[in-house]
Amino acid sequence: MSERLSLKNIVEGALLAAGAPLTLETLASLFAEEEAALPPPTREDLTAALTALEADYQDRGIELAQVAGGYRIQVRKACAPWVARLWDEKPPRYSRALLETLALIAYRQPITRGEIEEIRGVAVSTNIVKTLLEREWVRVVGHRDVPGRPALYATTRKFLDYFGLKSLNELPTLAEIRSPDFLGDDLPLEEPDPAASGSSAGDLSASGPASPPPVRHTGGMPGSNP
Amino acid sequence: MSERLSLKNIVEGALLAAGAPLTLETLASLFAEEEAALPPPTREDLTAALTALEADYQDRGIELAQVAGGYRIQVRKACAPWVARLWDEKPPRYSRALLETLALIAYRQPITRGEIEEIRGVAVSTNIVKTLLEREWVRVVGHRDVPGRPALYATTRKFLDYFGLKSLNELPTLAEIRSPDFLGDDLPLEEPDPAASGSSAGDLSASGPASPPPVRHTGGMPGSNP
Amino acid sequence: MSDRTPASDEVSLTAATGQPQGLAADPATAGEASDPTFVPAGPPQQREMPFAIVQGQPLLTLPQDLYIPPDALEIFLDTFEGPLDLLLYLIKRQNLDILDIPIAEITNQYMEYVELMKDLRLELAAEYLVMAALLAEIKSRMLLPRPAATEEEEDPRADLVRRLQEYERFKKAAQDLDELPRLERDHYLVQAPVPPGHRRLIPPEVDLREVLLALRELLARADLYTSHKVEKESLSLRERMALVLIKLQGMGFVPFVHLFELHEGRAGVVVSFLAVLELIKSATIELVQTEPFAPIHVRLRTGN
Repeated sequence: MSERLSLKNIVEGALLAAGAPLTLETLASLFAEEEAALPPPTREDLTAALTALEADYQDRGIELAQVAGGYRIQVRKACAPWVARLWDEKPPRYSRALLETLALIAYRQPITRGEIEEIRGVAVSTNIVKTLLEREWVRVVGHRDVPGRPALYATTRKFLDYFGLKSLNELPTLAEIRSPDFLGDDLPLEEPDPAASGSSAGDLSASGPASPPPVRHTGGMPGSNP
Repeated sequence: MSERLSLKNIVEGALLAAGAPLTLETLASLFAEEEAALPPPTREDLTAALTALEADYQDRGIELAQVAGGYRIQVRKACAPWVARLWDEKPPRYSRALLETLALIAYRQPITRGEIEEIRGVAVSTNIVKTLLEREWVRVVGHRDVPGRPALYATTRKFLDYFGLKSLNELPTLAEIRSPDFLGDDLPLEEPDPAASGSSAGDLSASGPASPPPVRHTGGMPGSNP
Repeated sequence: MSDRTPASDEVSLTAATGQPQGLAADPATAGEASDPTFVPAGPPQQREMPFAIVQGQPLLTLPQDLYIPPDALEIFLDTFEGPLDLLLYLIKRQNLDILDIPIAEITNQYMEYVELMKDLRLELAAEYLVMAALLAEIKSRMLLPRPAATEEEEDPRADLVRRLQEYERFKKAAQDLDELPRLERDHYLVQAPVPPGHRRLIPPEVDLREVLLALRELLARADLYTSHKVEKESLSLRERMALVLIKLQGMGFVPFVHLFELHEGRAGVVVSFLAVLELIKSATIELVQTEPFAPIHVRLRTGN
């Protein structure tokens, strides 16, 4: 067994044993310095091993995926219908209300509940917020400094991992807003580019809960001040 | 992708997703009758798929194992030393009972467990003795020829090395320890040299990566038993 | 928004006197008799989105008669995520341009639904009524002659159009999100157990000071009956006792003289001798001499 092959095997074993995404750093940390027999792999070695694994899985029941939390091995989508039968319960389905709320938090973070309600035109039920918090898809990253100090919600790394995304930049692009003739061109209808908002939101989650993100106005909120 | 291959893929996905052994019956139950595209596999089909998987895993980081509960995929033993580091964790500090026992062995060696218990006034848990033996700070140097032939414990060279002592004589006398001035600060005691403790840890695992480190703390926090 | 609510009375009046155009205008149901409500159709499409799925059948149009089971309407109500969603539905269903909504028509249709809900005493979210008021206000403003030249006067629909578009894009975003391959539905996490016996704990660091302080407390506790006993032997004697035992381990008989290192000098010999005596006293080793003046041997006591 060549050294390269060994490294690949260990990486495979670790990813499968962890049952959660592992970063390159964590993978590297498995190789302590004192192992003279096998010099600690470089980043490049590890990446090469991961690429080799990915190729190995080409026609297998599993695949290698890169998500926000690192690399993970997951059951290939094609196998999902059968594998799903392992469990009595059906996979959870999420209501439109929940998905819309989640989408608003994902694209417009940080955002208050009031702002979500403003855009959706209906109240956001407490249960939805509770579910999102319980699943750890969103979290409170601060409070807007207005009366009532409403909580600001942002998505988490778990959210990205769950939906198989490396970063917010990978979210589907938001539909464009057309400007009607009678509204003219000068209206502030331009959305911030999702990539831009994505990267800034990425920064937020990196900065951690201790430092609330800078509060910015979340873009043209029609009708917020009638 | 041939049909055989598909079956193998599904079996692989299911075994890995289940996280527990699956019986042939459970595997068969994943293939509902209505799947016209893929006729329900027979027992032989499934066994063949499992055999094929086993062969595939020949030089991988995982292996197929047959256990009481059925079949499961597990991390290959050869990878385990690295993979296990995913869970390496520092346990909480040692209990006072362990430190007292260690001190008594140092000052009263060779000493039996009964004698330690007599001075401490409480039983010495087996885990404490085990931990001290595993760290190779103490060892059995003989047996007292009294009923029960209790083991006599003494400190080791490693004990001296770990605590930076050339000999036991460098330990303060009991009178010094008992003095009201004794705070431990004025002692000529260096902190355990991190390099020294590092090298001693290195000794433990110096036997090479292929074989797991010889000294393992097998759980059991000191003092967990009364 | 609260400043618009007073208009809601006016809206109710308008709706009560207006013609129920909204329902009749739908060509699919116009003229059809008693139970055309459950129109079998294919999977939901964007343009003909069903209100609801009732008993497995998509409900494409709002039931016209009031004898329909209230359950169906409740489901219908649940189908919409709010007034904006309902308005979007009305607009899409009729292929209207969201940028140029015929506000009077849409308002009438919207009011039909709202009135129907109210008649059935379904619990109608307050937002529906707020929207009704807003629509009525826009409608009335549209009716007013607008001074053509003044540009600062915005189209009365502008704000609503913006909100509809904004809501629509997030409605779409939610659908896109739902379509992303996700765990527990499209992918599953995998886990393979590690063979037992490989987990290890890193032992904690110990400072000698901790050991000594522990001993100090122990001494304070045990002083009354053990102190003199603990103190009377020196540590070097203790250490030597352990070394003697180690020397004897697994050796059978060891010549007595081998226990002494002459290079240690007199003090060393004395310590070794005392160690041997202590060990004999504590029944750990024994001295054996086969005949007088023969070499003395030492061995561990084995208890037979």
